[in-house]
Amino acid sequence: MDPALRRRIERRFGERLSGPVRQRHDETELRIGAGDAGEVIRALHDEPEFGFAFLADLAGVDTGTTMQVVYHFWGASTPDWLRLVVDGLPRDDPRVPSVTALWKGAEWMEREAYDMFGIIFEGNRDLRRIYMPADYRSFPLRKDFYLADDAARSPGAGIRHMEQTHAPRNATPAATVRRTRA
Amino acid sequence: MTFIPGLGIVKGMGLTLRRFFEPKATIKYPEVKPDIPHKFRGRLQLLYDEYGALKCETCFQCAQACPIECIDMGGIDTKGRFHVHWGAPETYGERREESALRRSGRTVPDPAYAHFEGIDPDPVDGILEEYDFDPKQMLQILEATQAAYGHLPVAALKRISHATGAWYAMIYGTASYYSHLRFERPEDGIQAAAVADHRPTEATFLTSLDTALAGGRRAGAGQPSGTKPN
Amino acid sequence: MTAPTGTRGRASSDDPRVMLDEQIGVFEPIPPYPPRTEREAEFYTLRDGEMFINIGPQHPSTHGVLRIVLKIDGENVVDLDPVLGYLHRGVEKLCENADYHQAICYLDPLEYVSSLFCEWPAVMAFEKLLDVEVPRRAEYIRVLSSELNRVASHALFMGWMALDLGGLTPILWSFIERDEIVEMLAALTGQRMLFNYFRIGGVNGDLNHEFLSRLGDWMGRATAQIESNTALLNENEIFVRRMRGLGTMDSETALRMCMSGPNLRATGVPFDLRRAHPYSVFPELEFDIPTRTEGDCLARYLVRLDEIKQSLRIIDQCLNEMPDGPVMAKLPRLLRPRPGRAYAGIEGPRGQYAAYVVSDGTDQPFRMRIHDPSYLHLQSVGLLMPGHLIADAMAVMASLDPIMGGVDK
Amino acid sequence: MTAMARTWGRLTLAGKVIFTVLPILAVLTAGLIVVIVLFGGGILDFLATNLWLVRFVVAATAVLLMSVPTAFLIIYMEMKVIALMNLRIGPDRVGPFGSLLSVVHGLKVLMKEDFSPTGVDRIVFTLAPIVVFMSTVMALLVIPFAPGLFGQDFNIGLLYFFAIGGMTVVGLLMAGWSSFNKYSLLGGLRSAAQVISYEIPLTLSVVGLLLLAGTMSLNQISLNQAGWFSDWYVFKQPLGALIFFIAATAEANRTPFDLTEADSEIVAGFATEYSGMRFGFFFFAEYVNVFVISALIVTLFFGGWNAPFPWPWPVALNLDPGSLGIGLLILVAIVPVIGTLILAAPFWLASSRVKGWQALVMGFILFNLVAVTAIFGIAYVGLDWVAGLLWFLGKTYVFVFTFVWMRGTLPRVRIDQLMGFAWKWLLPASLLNLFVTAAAIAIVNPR
Repeated sequence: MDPALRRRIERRFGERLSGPVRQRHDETELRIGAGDAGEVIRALHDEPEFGFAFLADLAGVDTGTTMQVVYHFWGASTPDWLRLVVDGLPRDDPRVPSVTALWKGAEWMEREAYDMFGIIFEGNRDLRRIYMPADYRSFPLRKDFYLADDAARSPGAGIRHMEQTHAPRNATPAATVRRTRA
Repeated sequence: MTFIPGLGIVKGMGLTLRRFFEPKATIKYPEVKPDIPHKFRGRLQLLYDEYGALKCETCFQCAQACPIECIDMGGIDTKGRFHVHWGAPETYGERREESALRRSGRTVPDPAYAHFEGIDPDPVDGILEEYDFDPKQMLQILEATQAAYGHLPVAALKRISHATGAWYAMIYGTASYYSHLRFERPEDGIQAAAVADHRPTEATFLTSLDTALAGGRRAGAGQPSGTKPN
Repeated sequence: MTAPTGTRGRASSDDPRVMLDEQIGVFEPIPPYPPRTEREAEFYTLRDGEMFINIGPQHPSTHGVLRIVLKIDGENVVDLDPVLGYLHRGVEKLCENADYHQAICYLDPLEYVSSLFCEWPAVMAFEKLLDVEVPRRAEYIRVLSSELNRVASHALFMGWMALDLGGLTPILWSFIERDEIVEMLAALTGQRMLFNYFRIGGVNGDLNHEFLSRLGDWMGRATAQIESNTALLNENEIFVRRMRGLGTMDSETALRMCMSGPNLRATGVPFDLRRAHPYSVFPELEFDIPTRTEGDCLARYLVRLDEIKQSLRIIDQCLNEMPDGPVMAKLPRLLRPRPGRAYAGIEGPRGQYAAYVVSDGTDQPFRMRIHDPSYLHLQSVGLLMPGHLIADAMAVMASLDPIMGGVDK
Repeated sequence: MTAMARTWGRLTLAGKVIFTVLPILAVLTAGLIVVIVLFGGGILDFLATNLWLVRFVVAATAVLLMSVPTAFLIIYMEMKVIALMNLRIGPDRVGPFGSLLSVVHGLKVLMKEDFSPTGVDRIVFTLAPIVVFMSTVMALLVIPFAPGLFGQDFNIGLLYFFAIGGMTVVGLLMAGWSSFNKYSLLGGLRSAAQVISYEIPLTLSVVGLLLLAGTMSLNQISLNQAGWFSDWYVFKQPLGALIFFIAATAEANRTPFDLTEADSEIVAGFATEYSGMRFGFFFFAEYVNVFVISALIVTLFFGGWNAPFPWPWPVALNLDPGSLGIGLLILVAIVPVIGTLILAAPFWLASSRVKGWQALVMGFILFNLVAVTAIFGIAYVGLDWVAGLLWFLGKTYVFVFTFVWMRGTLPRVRIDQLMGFAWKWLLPASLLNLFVTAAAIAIVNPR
């Protein structure tokens, strides 16, 4: 836990934070909206008081109500992991600026997040599915993903009558979707 | 690297030649058993106590806890009366709930089959009685079932599977092998319609695929630019 | 940007709708749908004299089921497009449907060469969520066993490297080395490959005599044996000439490509999470971080050899300073961490392994993100390969040491 | 009819075969006898006047028959030697020490489906393995195995060898092109580039030797190297020998120059689409090629069938067993019995725990050893072609072992390094060798 880092972050990005800076164990977390993501990440990368040169991880999260993109950074200026949560993306059209200009290696991580969550990273030059086949239609790690319905929509569906069991319309009642406020 | 070209190669050749004469690492398996550590978890076996009785008391906690649900249990009950077999794991999703139900002794509803039409079970029960629940006479059973119902309803197959102890997949395989056995009523166009109703997006997909294929053939004329993902 | 012409529009043999009446061209690697991105359109357009060639998904040197579409001009690689997903199992989704204990054993097969490193970050993240203090003996045992696993992984890497360059012998020698380690880890953990040894709050079982005797037996001759094995390649002119200056990457690019581990250290950045972001008992242990500045395949190879020696040092210290005490923290059977998020990263034999867990207060992780370095290293293949020959493409890929289980999750 | 069918049905498989074959054999034999009686004299006269024809047919048959066991032996060697270097045991189940495994491989290859994939050019695809195999086997014709033991003693033997050896690349290119596979294509092109590049240093490296020897007949070259081992050309042409060895390795597509079938790069190169016996031909050709190359190295540089030192006690054995008459028969009947008894006696007398039959078995084994040694010894001393063959095969297999050993040790070179090595190093070196040799000859032996 590095309180100095928290103070620095609050001083620099105070008005942009969409939630309090939280610290637990060796992690510092800040939340911003999608509009500020590009500038904040560039500041974190470029400015010497932060100097987060190493992008440790990029993950998409579906909270059941909104989409998030979670970045983890490592920098020599602090012993903490810095977690940046880009919060409040709408589920039907989540869009975030890409960080491939800063870390070219984020390209595949963004592709994975796109493949699994449908989050669109604007500026990523090669944003296409990476794990799932090209004709796949849903996003498997979303909380409302239901496997059987997707199988029934694939081109091979309906050939064997054992596969025609589930009707996609009522497959996932909204009540069964897990949600979190974390 | 050395300054004499080829010395490294010669050294390497020397090393391999030395290894040529060294003792070998191979274990000649069937004659020499490998030295398996005491704690090795890879062997699957049921343990016996010092009186020779099976230690397993069929609490099914292992099957319940198995994260990839690979443990399946079956056998003869303690009085030697009934063959207990839980069938092939056709639906893994409900597996843990199933095991809870089974432990409590209740019957397990199978939601995967709830979709199919219900049947009057009496004819199939009679047929099973007639053939003495013998899975070896599966073809005859299936033929009689078809004679009784006009086709082979899934529920009837399920009942046959439960009663004879044969796996559903086996029965399904048998039934689908013989061309005179059928799963739908001969006069039935209903199911085909239902299927088409189930997947309205199929047509959309096919159309888009067709467009894509045809568009490529026309040497890219009027293709949308590739910027839009997916 | 017009759509590429030519062979596009041919049927893919994967498409069940299409009757394959046209036999020529069935094997074209070009996908049967219009390009989805600029990059795809650019890649699947052939210029004069170029052709596509599919490396994989079944190919002797793709280290698993990876498919790389190479665009080649004669023997020169012009461009490439890795196609993943042949081994995709949806582990993250599976973990969301398993409870915290069960999730651990889904992680082993991700990294089937060094399984302990995939368990560790997840276990660490769970412990952070639960605020569990791990006993010191358990931490030492974790370090000990994982360093052994690192040696096994690097030993295997040497063999793969040589095999991809056409040497038949080193792979078997390194398998002998790996087998000894894996057998002794089997004596400790109960399994040879997918150990499933780390538990939330400790490890599954204390050190036993069988493990320690095997370990002591091996430690006595490990250094000499590994040195002797490496002598076959390290001085071999053919090997060195092929590896030197091949697939060179500078430190700036390596950081931009999000690389980590030996591949990053081979470019001169002494970034090692054991020192950069200390975890477990590594602050108490003494070891160096070997680096090289060349950033080529030979440097990546030699850095790994040096790391083996450092790992042996760590193992030695662990054995000397192993404290007494329990190996498991006291924990309830059913774990329900309070809602929150946790991230844990460790230094594995390939780089930074990490796990990011979101808890929603139930007994199952709400979201489990697994970060695997192989994925990012495989990505940088696209940067390193173009301009080299096909043979070198294999060498570059082998030197980055990706494990397809981790890449495809 | 039914009775016959029933009788036929009762026969075992062997019986069926015999009953089918016997009448055919009987008819054939009768016909043969008639032919011999009618035209025998004429045929014999024709053959006696045209002995070269007999020699050629016999040699061709022998070479064809020899090539397959040679390939089996070298395949076994490769499996076993590389396994031992890998600290494995290798084949050890089929036959003694697994020695029959390669034979089993051969049978397996024969029994596989004769399969040609979609899209291949059938005719070329089928011809390619045959071309490769035949060109390899034909090269065996000129190799002098021992004094008087060679297929043909061409006066352009070496030239013939290079010409026929160069035909291999045609087969490989055919295979690569016709397979309808990009890996095969790359393999075929690689092989063309590689073999053609290495033909030049290969040929140039022996020109110096040819200047020294003054002949291209391989038999004559072997004869030139008789005497002590210092007469071998390797001591007069060390650089030439080295270049020849390296270029020959590349010519035979062996590690470290096995780029045509680099399994980690282009799956199996030209052989990717081949299976069954077609692949078997490639496989056999490769190993026969190893034998041929080794034999040629031995012939050119390591004295051929000459022993490294002349036999110090020249013996002219004039054994004429026929002169013993009936005594020979008695000898053949009695000597084994007596020998066995004599050799069994020490075992029986040495310890009372040795039973009589055990002593007899030991004696019989010992007698066989002694007899075989004696026969071989006599043959070695008395028949110079036996001695020559033994020395020749011994030296050849040393080189075969070296090739296998290199395969067990070395990684593969890259294609540009390979070509660069041929053109930038081997070619100048072989030219240098040629000039130095020519200059030396001009100085020492001016016209």
